[in-house]
Amino acid sequence: MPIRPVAKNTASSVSMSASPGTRASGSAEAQANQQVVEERIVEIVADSGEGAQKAGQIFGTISAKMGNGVWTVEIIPAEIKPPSRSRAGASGIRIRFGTKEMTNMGDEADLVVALNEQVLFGRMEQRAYHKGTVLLLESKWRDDPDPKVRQAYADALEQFQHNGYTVHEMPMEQACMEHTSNPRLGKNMFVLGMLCWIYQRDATLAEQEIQAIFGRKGEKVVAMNQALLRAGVAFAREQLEEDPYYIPPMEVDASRMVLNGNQALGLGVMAAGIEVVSMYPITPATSASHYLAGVYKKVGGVVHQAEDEIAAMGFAIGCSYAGKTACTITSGPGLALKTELLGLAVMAEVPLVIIDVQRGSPSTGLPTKVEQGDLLAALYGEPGDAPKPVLAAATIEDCLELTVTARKIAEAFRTPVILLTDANLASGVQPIPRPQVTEDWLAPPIDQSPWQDGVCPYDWDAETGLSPRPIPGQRGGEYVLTGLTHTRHSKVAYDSHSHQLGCEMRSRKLAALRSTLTPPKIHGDEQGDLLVVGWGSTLGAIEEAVNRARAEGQRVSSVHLRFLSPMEPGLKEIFSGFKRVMTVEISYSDPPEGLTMGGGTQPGRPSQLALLLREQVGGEIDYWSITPGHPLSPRQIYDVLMGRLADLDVV
Amino acid sequence: MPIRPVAKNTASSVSMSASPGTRASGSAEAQANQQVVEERIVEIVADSGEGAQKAGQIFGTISAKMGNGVWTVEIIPAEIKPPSRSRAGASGIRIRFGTKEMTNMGDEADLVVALNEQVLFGRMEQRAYHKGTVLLLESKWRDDPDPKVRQAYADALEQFQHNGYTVHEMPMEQACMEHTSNPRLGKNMFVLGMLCWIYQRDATLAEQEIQAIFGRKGEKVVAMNQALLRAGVAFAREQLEEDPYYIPPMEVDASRMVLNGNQALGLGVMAAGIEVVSMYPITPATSASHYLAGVYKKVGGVVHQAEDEIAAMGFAIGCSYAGKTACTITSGPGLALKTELLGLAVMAEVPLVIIDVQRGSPSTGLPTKVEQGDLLAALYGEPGDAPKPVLAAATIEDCLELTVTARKIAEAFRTPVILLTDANLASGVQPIPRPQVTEDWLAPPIDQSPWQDGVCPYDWDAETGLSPRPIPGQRGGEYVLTGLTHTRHSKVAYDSHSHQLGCEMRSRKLAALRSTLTPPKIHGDEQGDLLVVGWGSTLGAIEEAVNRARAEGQRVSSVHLRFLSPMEPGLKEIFSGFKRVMTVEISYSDPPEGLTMGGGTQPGRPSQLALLLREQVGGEIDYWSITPGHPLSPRQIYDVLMGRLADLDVV
Amino acid sequence: MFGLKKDWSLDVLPRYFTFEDYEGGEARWCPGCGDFGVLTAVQRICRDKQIPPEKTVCVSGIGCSSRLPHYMHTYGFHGLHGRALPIACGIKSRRPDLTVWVATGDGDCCSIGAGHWIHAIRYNMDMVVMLFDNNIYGLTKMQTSPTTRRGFRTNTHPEGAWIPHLDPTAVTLGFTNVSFVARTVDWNPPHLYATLQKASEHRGMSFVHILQRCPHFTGKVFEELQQDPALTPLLTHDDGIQLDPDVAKIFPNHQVHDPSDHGAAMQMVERDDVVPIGLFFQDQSRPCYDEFMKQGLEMATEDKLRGLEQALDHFMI
Amino acid sequence: MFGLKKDWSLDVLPRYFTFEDYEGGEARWCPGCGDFGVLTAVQRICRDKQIPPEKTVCVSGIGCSSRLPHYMHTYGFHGLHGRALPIACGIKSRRPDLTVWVATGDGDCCSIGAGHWIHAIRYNMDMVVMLFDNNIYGLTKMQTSPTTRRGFRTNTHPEGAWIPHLDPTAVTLGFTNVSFVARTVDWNPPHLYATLQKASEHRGMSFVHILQRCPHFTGKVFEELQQDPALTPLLTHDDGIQLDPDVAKIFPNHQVHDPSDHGAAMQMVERDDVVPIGLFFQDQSRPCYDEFMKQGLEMATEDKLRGLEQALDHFMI
Ligand SMILES: Cc1ncc(C[n+]2csc(CCOP(=O)(O)OP(=O)(O)O)c2C)c(N)n1
Ligand SMILES: Cc1ncc(C[n+]2csc(CCOP(=O)(O)OP(=O)(O)O)c2C)c(N)n1
Ligand code: SF4
Ligand code: SF4
Ligand SMILES: [Mg+2]
Ligand SMILES: [Mg+2]
Repeated sequence: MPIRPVAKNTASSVSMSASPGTRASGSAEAQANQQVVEERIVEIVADSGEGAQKAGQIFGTISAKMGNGVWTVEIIPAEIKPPSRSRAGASGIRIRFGTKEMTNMGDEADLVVALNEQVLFGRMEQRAYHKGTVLLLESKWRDDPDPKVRQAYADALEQFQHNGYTVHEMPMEQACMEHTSNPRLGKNMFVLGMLCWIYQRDATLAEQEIQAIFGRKGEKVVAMNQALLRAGVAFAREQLEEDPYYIPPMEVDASRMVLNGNQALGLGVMAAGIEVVSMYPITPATSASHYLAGVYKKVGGVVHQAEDEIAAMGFAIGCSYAGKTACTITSGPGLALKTELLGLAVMAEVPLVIIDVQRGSPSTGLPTKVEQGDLLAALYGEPGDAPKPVLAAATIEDCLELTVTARKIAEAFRTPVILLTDANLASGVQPIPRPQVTEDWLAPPIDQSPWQDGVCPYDWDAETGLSPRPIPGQRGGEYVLTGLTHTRHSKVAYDSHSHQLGCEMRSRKLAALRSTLTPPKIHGDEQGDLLVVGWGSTLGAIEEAVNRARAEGQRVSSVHLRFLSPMEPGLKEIFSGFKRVMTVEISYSDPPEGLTMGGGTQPGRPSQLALLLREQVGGEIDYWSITPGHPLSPRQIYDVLMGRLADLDVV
Repeated sequence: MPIRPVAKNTASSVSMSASPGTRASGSAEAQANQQVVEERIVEIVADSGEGAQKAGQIFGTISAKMGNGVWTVEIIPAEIKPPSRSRAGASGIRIRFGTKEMTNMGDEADLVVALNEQVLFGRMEQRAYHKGTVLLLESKWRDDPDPKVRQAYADALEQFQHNGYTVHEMPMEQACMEHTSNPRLGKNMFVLGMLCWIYQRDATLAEQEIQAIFGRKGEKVVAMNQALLRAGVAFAREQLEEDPYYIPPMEVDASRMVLNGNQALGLGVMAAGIEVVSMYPITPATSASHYLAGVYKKVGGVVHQAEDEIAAMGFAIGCSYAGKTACTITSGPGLALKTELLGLAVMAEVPLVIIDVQRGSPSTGLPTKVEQGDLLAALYGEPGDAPKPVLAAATIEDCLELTVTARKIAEAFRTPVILLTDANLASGVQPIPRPQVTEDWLAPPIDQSPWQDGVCPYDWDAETGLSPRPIPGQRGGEYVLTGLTHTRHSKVAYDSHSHQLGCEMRSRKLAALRSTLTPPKIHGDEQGDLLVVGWGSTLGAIEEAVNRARAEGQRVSSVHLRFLSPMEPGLKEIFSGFKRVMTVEISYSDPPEGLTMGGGTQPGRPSQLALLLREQVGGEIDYWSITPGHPLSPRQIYDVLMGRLADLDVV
Repeated sequence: MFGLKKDWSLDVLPRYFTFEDYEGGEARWCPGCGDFGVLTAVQRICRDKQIPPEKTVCVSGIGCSSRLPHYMHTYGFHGLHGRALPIACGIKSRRPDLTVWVATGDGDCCSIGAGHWIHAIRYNMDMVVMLFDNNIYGLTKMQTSPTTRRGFRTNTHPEGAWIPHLDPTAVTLGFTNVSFVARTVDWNPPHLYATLQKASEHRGMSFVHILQRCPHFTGKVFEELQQDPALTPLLTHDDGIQLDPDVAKIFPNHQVHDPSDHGAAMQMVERDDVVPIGLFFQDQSRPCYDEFMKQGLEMATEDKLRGLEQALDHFMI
Repeated sequence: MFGLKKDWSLDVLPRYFTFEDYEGGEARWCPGCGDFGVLTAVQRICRDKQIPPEKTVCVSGIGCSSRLPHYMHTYGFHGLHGRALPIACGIKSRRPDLTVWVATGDGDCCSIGAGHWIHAIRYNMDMVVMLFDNNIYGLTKMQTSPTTRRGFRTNTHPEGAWIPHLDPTAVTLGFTNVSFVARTVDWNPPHLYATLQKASEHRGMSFVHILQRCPHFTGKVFEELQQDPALTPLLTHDDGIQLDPDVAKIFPNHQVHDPSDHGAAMQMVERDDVVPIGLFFQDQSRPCYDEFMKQGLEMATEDKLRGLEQALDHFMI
């Protein structure tokens, strides 16, 4: 049911009608003149600096407030200020919202508001749109003084029509001119207004958000933006023929917060009682530190920006050694630099939380884009045997909770813990239940009582490898931490026995941790044709794809791993219920059938989780992975599953 | 047949009789009064600074010159100057020599000369001796003024006797006093003389070596040391009852060199035509640079000692980018620091040779000791997918030849190449055939002809991923190397296609390299009960163990991998010929049967090669690995093999 | 006769390079970014010195400023954050024929790259190092850099940067074996050009500290300096940066400073009322590591093979 | 009366620590190594200041000198090569109650650790940094260090080190926010003690450059200085290192130097005829990063929970 404008290319003089305090539709319930739908995917795409993301964030927030499930993904240009109207410079946002909980970005968009036509090309390449996607396109370029621009616009229109998009050219900028002399800076609120009308969002909520965001800049700015919002509402109502939509709200029991994964990490750090985050800026991890830098002092914490990642890690280790378990937040290149000190932390058993917000890789790669490529480096990056727990967040909620878990594991098991998240979670925004934080989430005050006589600094339990830890200040606990092979007394040792024992004790801690874990829950039936195994931010998309296939009667299930080292137990049993087991990942792998070369075939290099499962669970592990730089859509995964099922001759 | 002294505790006045120019025995052929044996293992153990290693090196060299197979291993204290008579401070050398080629350190020693009794304890812990090992022990401690020393000596003697060693206390120092006032500095040559007599080494050769080594210090020093040597010969002849030994020489066709693995690396660098080694000092890699620093200018090369490992790597990458493929030599902690730049070299396809002389790990670990723990870090250390060739030297010969190979692969495949060696190879000394170096071993002069029009800087072949490389100075080849995702033109790209394509092209190069490799040779039969798979410096010990078992009729074979990434082809077929396949490694692993914990069992973490084989070859891969800090002996491995065969019910 | 050279054939350059010959892809900095001006200056110098593009290598780390190599039509190496200097030194090590320019940021050079900075100055290899100092981390969006003034609000220090800022000119002057230190500003193109030009003539490592405007994040930090040229007194001397008198006139304050006087340079740089620009220090006699690194570069293959045989012989038994 | 305090109960120390209380395992340096003397000085100062062993942390990198923590009976952190300073700053960051000593070598601090060195000086956190300068890499057996004199033969430069050596005292004086720089020698225990003692009283980072003998590898480099005390003129001043007159007498040259005068310190350190020892520079007023890092340290749990609730509330819909 595409939205159609009443009349093309007409800048009708729009007067305000939706008065503040009422929903843009003027009513709180679905009405006769509304189309009731389950969910919608909307994008706003523009040049960097035009505020598309801000508009989308407000739209997402008010949708959440209205009781919808929401998932937003930012479309981030890789450069600070890409030239305007550039294909690689698209800046924008996708909002998927609906009656149910939204867990991923979904498939193709239903409606796109674009402030110029060029920014759509990158999205098209990513298959963000399909036949029937409605484009509300700024029409001013049609009459641009520069003939090259006019030509580009015309060519693009042709292409869009050829792709089957429903294009509505609209003079949005012109309509804004009545309210602002610089529409480049206000058009985003106008667009928000349009969307508010189309999807019947509560205009009061939007105005409140505007107040909250622009309040600091003074009443005039607030008023102007609110006026633009209302103008957008009116414009849409007048210009668009179609009835607006109504998306029924969910029943939500818990109180909810709306935030992105990096903010959730920041909250997790605070909720874990971690007092110091020692970091060096790196995309896409930095915004977590920005968030913390602004609020950390509410809980008495401090962000230390070190001179580099090595120093950040050294500082965190020092802080942890002195009793205050610290956290360092980074991304791939930073993790690489921390390798040597991470080995020390494992060797000397220093508790510590290392968060790696993964990005496109290897090397500098795609700094702003999504990938899950650091799994093997997290497990095996250090020369020598350096066992350590590795966790991965699958949701924004996980970003908060697993940070708290990581701190607890770090201290209980006296070990650095790596928590993997990624660029998708980092900037994805979603409503999540508000956690009920209690005092026991916070780290307890450090123990400064005298150290128990006769207990040595590495008093390893023979079975679990665990040992209590003296904190500087504890009388009688004096010891010298070292990265050299050492005895229980932390004395430097050169003998075989000490070396082997130390290695064993550190390894045993992983086994001990594993013994506390339960098998992962199976999404779907316990028996079937195909089991999909995933980790990290692909959770929502995988489960949605599985649901679709199941709805069509396919015997597909999935499991999602939050613990990668040690792995959750029970995988062998789970896998044995399925004809085929495959991983789905966002990382590079050769095709499972191998690479053709000189007529023959060379065996393929598997994806990273598949490699781990082959080693740890054994048996045939199939895989599918790609590195598009953006999240997987449920449809992509669904297609792969169906292909695999066809191979199995079950479809 | 233990050596026995004629009379205990008698310092007979020794006069010189074996005149220079004759073998210590005075004859060149086995004689009636000589015991003919196939091989012997001798150790000299002393305080650091007493020159045990020098004496042993000379002994090894003259043995090689006499046509014997030789393998020497240094016993290195971890501290610069450990206190004297300390257990951890033992400094010494083991020389295994015999009629055949020696490929490893062997099992327990036949004869040990010890300058004090304390230094033997570390060796005992490493099971270097057994019942019947003959100890020639400096006896002066028996009468030491310090009662604690006397007591320690007496206690040790008791222990030695209890262990079943044949102990001969000998007043070596006293005997030296006639020739030097500072026997601590000369006793090593006296000991060398004793060994020369016992094993009928050519005294002329020994005197020549002394001349070569001490020549710089003047005639007086040479004469004194030669006198001590002769005194040792006479002393042994007079003091020892037993007939001396005769070890028949091999038939050697090629001309041979005697050297250790780090020297071989240095020669390899030079023979490869590499002009720059950019390094930062680290044990046990540094001595390769010391060697090079001394001789490199003979071939116009330069050692650059950088400010740290990161800079060393950056410098090497810059040098390589500019057309002069460089090499960097390091050990585990240094490799860890190079992680980020290594990822760049993979991403941007910079040829480069990285040599990792592995040591005890993780972290600072056991800097002077033997381990093979860096395999996984070499393959998977970098965040993201960073495929690169990884080679491992199994012999001292390999150290030279694989360096040359590595440079060739690096340039042909436009990639960094990691060559793994270890502390065992680094300081092990062995005769190897002298290579016939021809001009084509050296890197060709860099191409400065104009770049071919229309060829882009990453003109990837779709099948192999290979591309020609513009060198700065080539007109028309101008491009900007970057670690960001890039197109064939090396332009920064943000799109899915470019990212996926780059990943694929880099991965294809490994497949292309693999297609040029041949399956590894099987040591033993192609079918059998047990196949041992090894890599690195364990080659000699594994094959010797396999030979022993085979001699007893066991159906055991082995293969040894020189290529770890990509792996040599044909392993699946080879493995299928055996009931069980297992790896033998010097690194930490949990027991294959898992770790007992709380009554239950947690799965074990496998050794590193086993993990790779599980992933790449599949099937059940068994393993045995330990981290003793020293090389594995053939007997240790033999015992493991026999145990596994017993499990299989075939013994 | 008439002063003609004996060999009076004209020195016709076989190739003549225009400004455009040095232009790479379209530069993608924010409008008004100071990086544009530096790029232009480098391109002009290359043109004026007629350095063949294929003999020129621009090396950088990571940051806005480190994008510079992409916009030059020469060889380029866009390295890793902080690693421009070791890479550049490696490039130069066996290729004295290449002209090397290094572009690095205040974060790239003075924070993560600080260890290399101090040592590259010691090596004193022959290249021009341009420090683009915008007082901020630009590319990663406004975090504190070592040159951020105390109290300036950034995303990592929303209440103001805390640690006293570092003056790269001053600190570099204190490094061992330093041979050329100058400071200039992006908003005076002639001074920028003249300074980089002088740097490119220097034998050894010329370190040029460029105050660079970042309108996106630190729009105001150099505003005062820009508006009141009296705050950037011009260092003048026969051995210093030579400016067209018309340009020099813009600066009301001239300060004679002998660049061979290290002590005076140290004092000059400590002034906290003004920010002098020009050549602080130059010493052409400092040892250049290039000399060490190029050992054996010209050796013939036969000699190498002979040397290798000797090395092998040494181990013969 | 009689000048007694009103509260005239004696201040009896509940625990008294002897020298032995600070002695860890048997020190394992070569005979004659200068490290022994520094160890003793630190132990004596701890004893004289009666710092409880459990409140003392010795932090180091890797090298012969970095073994020092193992020989102290206090808490210790034997870190990684080059990383002593970031680790020490991390330890101090939330534990202002701990007394931190850093032991680092000329390779550890000035080569691989150089980037941290420059920044740790800027942070100016309250601890004593002892640079053991033996002009060589000791532990790894005689490679060139940044302080190795040109021409000195090492295993990596068998024909003599090539690059001009770096003087850690001089270079540190040029770093931003430096607050305490002194130089001393291991072979004059009273001067060593007095210098470290003064350093331990300083609020901020006190950098002490210790010329340290390494008989094993660089036996001769300080021989001349040792034999002729005229070559190590003593810096004297009321605010400087106070020596017993008998000890001061050993030094024929005394040089009055006001440690508050940075410019004079810079000139003093440039002298190449002699190697002055004593306090070059001290400024207690420089900002200490400790102040920033300890924010919120004393916050009560309830307040933290309240703050956390606020932060969560912010995202509530
Ligand atoms: C190892 C590593 N750490 C962090 C980053 C992220 N990063 C990229 S540029 C930059 C700082 C840029 O600041 P500056 O050097 O001043 O350059 P500018 O952008 O201001 O020109 C950082 C922290 C990275 N790319 N690599
Ligand atoms: C990352 C890393 N690189 C190199 C080494 C090897 N290493 C240990 S100590 C040392 C240098 C020691 O010199 P210095 O700091 O001067 O201390 P000294 O031994 O002279 O006291 C080196 C290079 C290491 N342990 N770790
Ligand atoms: S952010 Fe600043 S430095 Fe970066 S391009 Fe924009 S203006 Fe220039
Ligand atoms: S090598 Fe030198 S610094 Fe190291 S312990 Fe021996 S004398 Fe001291
Ligand atoms: Mg900057
Ligand atoms: Mg040193």
